[in-house]
Amino acid sequence: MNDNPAVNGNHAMNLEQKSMRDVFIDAIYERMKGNDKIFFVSADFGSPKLDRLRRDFSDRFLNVGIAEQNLLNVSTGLALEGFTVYAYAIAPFLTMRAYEQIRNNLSLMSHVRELNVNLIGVGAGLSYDVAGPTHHCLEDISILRNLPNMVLFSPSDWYLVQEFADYSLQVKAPKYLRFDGKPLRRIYGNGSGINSGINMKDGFTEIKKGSGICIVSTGFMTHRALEAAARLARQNLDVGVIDFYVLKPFNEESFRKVLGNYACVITIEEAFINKGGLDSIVACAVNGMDTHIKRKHMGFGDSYVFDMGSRDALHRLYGLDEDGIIKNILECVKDLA
Amino acid sequence: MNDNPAVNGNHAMNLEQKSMRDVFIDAIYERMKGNDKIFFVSADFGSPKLDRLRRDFSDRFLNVGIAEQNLLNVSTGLALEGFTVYAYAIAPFLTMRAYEQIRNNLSLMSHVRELNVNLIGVGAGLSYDVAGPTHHCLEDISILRNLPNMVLFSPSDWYLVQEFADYSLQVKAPKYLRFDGKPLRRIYGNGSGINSGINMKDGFTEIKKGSGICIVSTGFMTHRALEAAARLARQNLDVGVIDFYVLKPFNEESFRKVLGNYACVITIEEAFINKGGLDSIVACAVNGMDTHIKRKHMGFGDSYVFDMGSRDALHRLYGLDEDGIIKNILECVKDLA
Amino acid sequence: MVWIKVEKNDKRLLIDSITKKARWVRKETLKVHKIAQGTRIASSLSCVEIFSVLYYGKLLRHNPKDTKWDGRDRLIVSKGHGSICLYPILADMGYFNLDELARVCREGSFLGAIPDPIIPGYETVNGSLGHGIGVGCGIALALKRKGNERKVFVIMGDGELYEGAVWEAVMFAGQHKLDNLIVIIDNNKACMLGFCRDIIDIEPIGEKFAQFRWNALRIYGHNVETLYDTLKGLAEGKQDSGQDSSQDVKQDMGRDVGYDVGPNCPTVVVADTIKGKGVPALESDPISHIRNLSPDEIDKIMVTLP
Amino acid sequence: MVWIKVEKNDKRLLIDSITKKARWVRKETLKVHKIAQGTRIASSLSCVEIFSVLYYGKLLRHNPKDTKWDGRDRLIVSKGHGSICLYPILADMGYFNLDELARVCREGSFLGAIPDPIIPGYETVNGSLGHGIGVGCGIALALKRKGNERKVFVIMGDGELYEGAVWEAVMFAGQHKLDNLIVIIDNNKACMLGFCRDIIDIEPIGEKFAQFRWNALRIYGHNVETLYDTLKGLAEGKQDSGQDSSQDVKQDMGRDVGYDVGPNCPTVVVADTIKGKGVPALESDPISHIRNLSPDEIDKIMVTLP
Ligand SMILES: Cc1ncc(C[n+]2csc(CCOP(=O)(O)OP(=O)(O)O)c2C)c(N)n1
Ligand SMILES: Cc1ncc(C[n+]2csc(CCOP(=O)(O)OP(=O)(O)O)c2C)c(N)n1
Ligand SMILES: [Mg+2]
Ligand SMILES: [Mg+2]
Repeated sequence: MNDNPAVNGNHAMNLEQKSMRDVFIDAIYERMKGNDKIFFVSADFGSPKLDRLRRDFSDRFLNVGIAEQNLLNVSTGLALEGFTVYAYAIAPFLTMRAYEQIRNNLSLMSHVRELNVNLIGVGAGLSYDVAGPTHHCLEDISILRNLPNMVLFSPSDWYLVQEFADYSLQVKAPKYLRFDGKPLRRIYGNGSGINSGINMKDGFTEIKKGSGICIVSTGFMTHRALEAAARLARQNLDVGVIDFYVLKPFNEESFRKVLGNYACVITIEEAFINKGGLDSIVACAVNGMDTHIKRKHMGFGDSYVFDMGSRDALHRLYGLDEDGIIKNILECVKDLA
Repeated sequence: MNDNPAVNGNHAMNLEQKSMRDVFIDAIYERMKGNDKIFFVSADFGSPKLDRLRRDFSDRFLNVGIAEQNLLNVSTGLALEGFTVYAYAIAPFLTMRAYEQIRNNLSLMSHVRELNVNLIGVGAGLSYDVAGPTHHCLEDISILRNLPNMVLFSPSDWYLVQEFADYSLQVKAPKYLRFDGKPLRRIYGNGSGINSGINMKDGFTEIKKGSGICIVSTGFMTHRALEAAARLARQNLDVGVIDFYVLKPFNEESFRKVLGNYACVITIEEAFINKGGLDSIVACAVNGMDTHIKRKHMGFGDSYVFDMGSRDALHRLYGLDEDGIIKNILECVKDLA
Repeated sequence: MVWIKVEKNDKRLLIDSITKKARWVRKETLKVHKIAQGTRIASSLSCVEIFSVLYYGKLLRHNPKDTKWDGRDRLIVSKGHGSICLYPILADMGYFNLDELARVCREGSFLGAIPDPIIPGYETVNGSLGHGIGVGCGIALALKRKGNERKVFVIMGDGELYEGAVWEAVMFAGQHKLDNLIVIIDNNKACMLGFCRDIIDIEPIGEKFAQFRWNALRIYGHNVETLYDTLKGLAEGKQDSGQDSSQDVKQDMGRDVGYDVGPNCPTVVVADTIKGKGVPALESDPISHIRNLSPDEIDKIMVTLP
Repeated sequence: MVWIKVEKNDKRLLIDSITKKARWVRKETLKVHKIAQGTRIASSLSCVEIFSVLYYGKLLRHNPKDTKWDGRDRLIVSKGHGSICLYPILADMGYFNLDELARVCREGSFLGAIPDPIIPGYETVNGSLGHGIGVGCGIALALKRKGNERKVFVIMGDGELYEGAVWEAVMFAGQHKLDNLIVIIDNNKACMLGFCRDIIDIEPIGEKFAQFRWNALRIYGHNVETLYDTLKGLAEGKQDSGQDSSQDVKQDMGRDVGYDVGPNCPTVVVADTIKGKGVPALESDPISHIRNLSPDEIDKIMVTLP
């Protein structure tokens, strides 16, 4: 795993920011050329990158209108007839307005039918910072984890997203793709194009080895975790960073093996904490392990965010910026001592 | 707390079975007589007990039809104008078909507006056993826990339900009332009418004290827990039983105090485990406690239940009957030894 | 492959045989309810003729030996709870053994109070109302894109029309000219808590669909011949055929007779039916939906049935 | 209490003053977008006249000093994203300081890219489409039960009509004769990804509401006088007044003019508007919704505006 960017410290090479949805739409566009069994369905949601797809595959692109329930139902019907479907909408509306449709027509139905529907939700966490709490999405990890038979993909960079394109075609299950709304830097597959750190079956990568304490994070927060770890490294504190990208299903045994190297684990997610999100994955994995591992969970408390400001400003306000992470780590250091 | 039925062993007095919804509808009927600011709204869901209410308060009863989203929206509007609203439907459709409505119009809006909407969901867990997985409800605890400002009431008997009627009027917050679909025996307020064991602020009651091991359960499963504990008592194994009925908000400090008396805790719920339900409440409470407490979580794994049979039969099949509980407890005994 | 071509002169014979079969289906449905009281009997009696005509009239192409056969018509039973009458039909067709009817809701059976798609012959999940028509839209569009000429039939309840998701699909189907989509509404005038007109009166139903660019037909849903003529026409792709001009409608509160908004439109058939049809105590009860018939009652009813 | 009675002979003066105010509102809205690029400018320009007439025409009873005043009309801004033009109006009315307009989307402000109900003057949560009309139904019914004669106004987008939840409410309001409910549709013919007619053509909109027992009016939504006459009539409880017979409609694709389905009905006003009104580059762009105007562009536009 030492071909990892964070390990190599090749940060300078990874500055190119791209938006996950644009990378993914391009990747699907390429695959639609050679595969006429792909449908792309949107609930009146777009991106400049989508225009080309709409134009060139007009018979396999659909805009169902502002109708998330029907987005799900139509996608289900298309998938029942053998199409691979990409269903595209704003994350909170996709996952919550159509929750019972996802539950019955995808999660429940795929117990008996093969359904390859890929729900692309754009706007994870506080991506849509200034749009306020109706557009924030702090519930999706938990409520989607509840649904059997679903794959839950929560990438931290666009390189992972690109890698997921083939996976999404091959793994014929309903999936939720939790995309950040903002362009982000690349973490994986740096310079040399090496990407052996990515393991969709494990579901996570230990992108930085550490000793004593590790951070487990997902999505955007992995960038913060890496930054915090880099700052601490300068103080000679070696904190591990585990990036979780397939939250379901994942290899719990592998995960426990990695966790076993640490005495304290801090989870960070743009989600409500203690409500069934990433922290619950860790709480569950740690339970029943022989070694006792301390847990600390960072995320949003039991309240919506009505404050105005950029994502950075809001994170600062809620102690989820790098300072907040470092503070928690230093507390752990004290606890362990 | 020794006026508790289980402690007193007055089980024989508590055999009268009643359905939660009937008890609650009667209690609300009584209150509607003297309080003209109460509305009862149904999404085409009834019960013989409701007929009287429909007839006698026809101007404050509404059937919005099979339209769960509108049930939520209309209830919100009524509550904004100062009415206390009871919104009544089948649990999975109420909580999941209208999830985004609950989220935005109740949970989020009550950050700034006082909204006393009481969502009465009938059919917790596998109450509707033979109706199959669309009617089973294994997600509600977790997905409702995710929503800030909500009260989550998950009673184990109709006496608690009765006690909740006044509470529902006094606490002016949106609430989810998770009612069992089957008539159940009474646990609280036995013979003498004593009910001091009930504490809505704590959110739970240690209905049976034990040593070493305790069960934490909610709803229907508390009946199973009591039975299992009673059977073990005959084998001189003293297992505690904590019944959790207000899953949100509850007094975590009190809960930790009680948990502190035990070395191992087993959670039992008719819900998916490790997904943010009751087990998550316990995992969170235990985290950061000084004493190390072993956890074991019982519930449904990551799959819907397509098997046919009575609730008893299904519980047996999934190891959630008393034998299954006892097996888990005996394993804990071994672990502790 | 069960579907075969029916000659015109065979028609009387066929109608008679469907009628007989429908009587059998009604009785078998009551028998199922006798042992499985969790089933919705009134809801399942109003669509006996609809399902009987589709299957015994050989209008629906299907293959019990190959439930995934690509040449089948797709039948979506959106009012799953009220389709228990389909159990005897599916058994009779060979989807599963007739003995299974004696085990409905019993441990180990696959036949529940509400059908799941684990039952051979059911296409989709259907215990939750308002999903079928949207999923049907997706299937209908997929069939078109695949060049598959089969039809999509969706059976819905009238109360089910209260679900907003239904109207999202109604709008979609009209826009996308899904002329291979045929929705049949079991218009039994009641939902769970009473008559629909007292809850929300959505009559005339056909006019509303026509507004969203659907063809709309209205027929009496217990007349086997009317059903046959109408559905045969639709199965063969004629959107205006089989209109029931005789109006043998008993409880019909609607005013609409038939809209032809143009070619390439989806079609809705509003079938006026009677909830609990065949059981007088149910027929007159506004909350027949939640009424169970005791085994005794059922025995008494059985002898009165033709 | 801001509401005052307007005499007939004051009308010309009033119309002029509303028109002037509307011009100011349009400019202020552009200024907000200049500093807060996250705001939806095209969506907020099509309803400038609608909001201006409601507030400056003194048709809406309200009280900036007491946002909970029981004598207020309830205004629900269901198309929250496209109501940034309400910020200057609310500030002008005294709900908050005009300086706040310079802080939209800035740290510490309460004015976001999408308004929350923490903003004084906003009744409900409205960033998610399709909620307003149903909540409005509940409020309208509650007002009736309380004997409160105030009205409920709901401002919606035309694309918002695709949401099924909207139709659940449409059915409900018709059934319950909510004649204190007035829905205004900002019919700017486009949603996010293009023109509505290309996505799902739901014209004629009024006819569809009429089917569900609503009165339906259709007017040109940028003509202050037409808007005033129509909304004044409705505010005073006359459901058929103010119909825009002159049909000063530019992009009007609808065929419906006015339905009067009887007394005691809710009313929908289909206001034909132009998305991005006032900014030529936006007016002609099918995806004006997601277009931001750069500060430079805005400076250039400002000088062209009346
Ligand atoms: C989404 C949803 N909400 C509520 C129910 C509960 N329910 C089952 S049947 C029924 C009434 C159905 O009425 P209708 O659609 O007219 O069908 P019928 O039984 O009359 O044929 C209701 C409310 C459900 N199954 N699904
Ligand atoms: C439930 C929901 N789905 C999707 C969106 C994203 N969205 C915001 S505005 C918009 C288009 C709205 O079109 P329309 O209703 O016509 O309003 P306009 O901006 O044209 O006035 C969409 C799809 C949303 N806010 N809420
Ligand atoms: Mg019906
Ligand atoms: Mg629009």
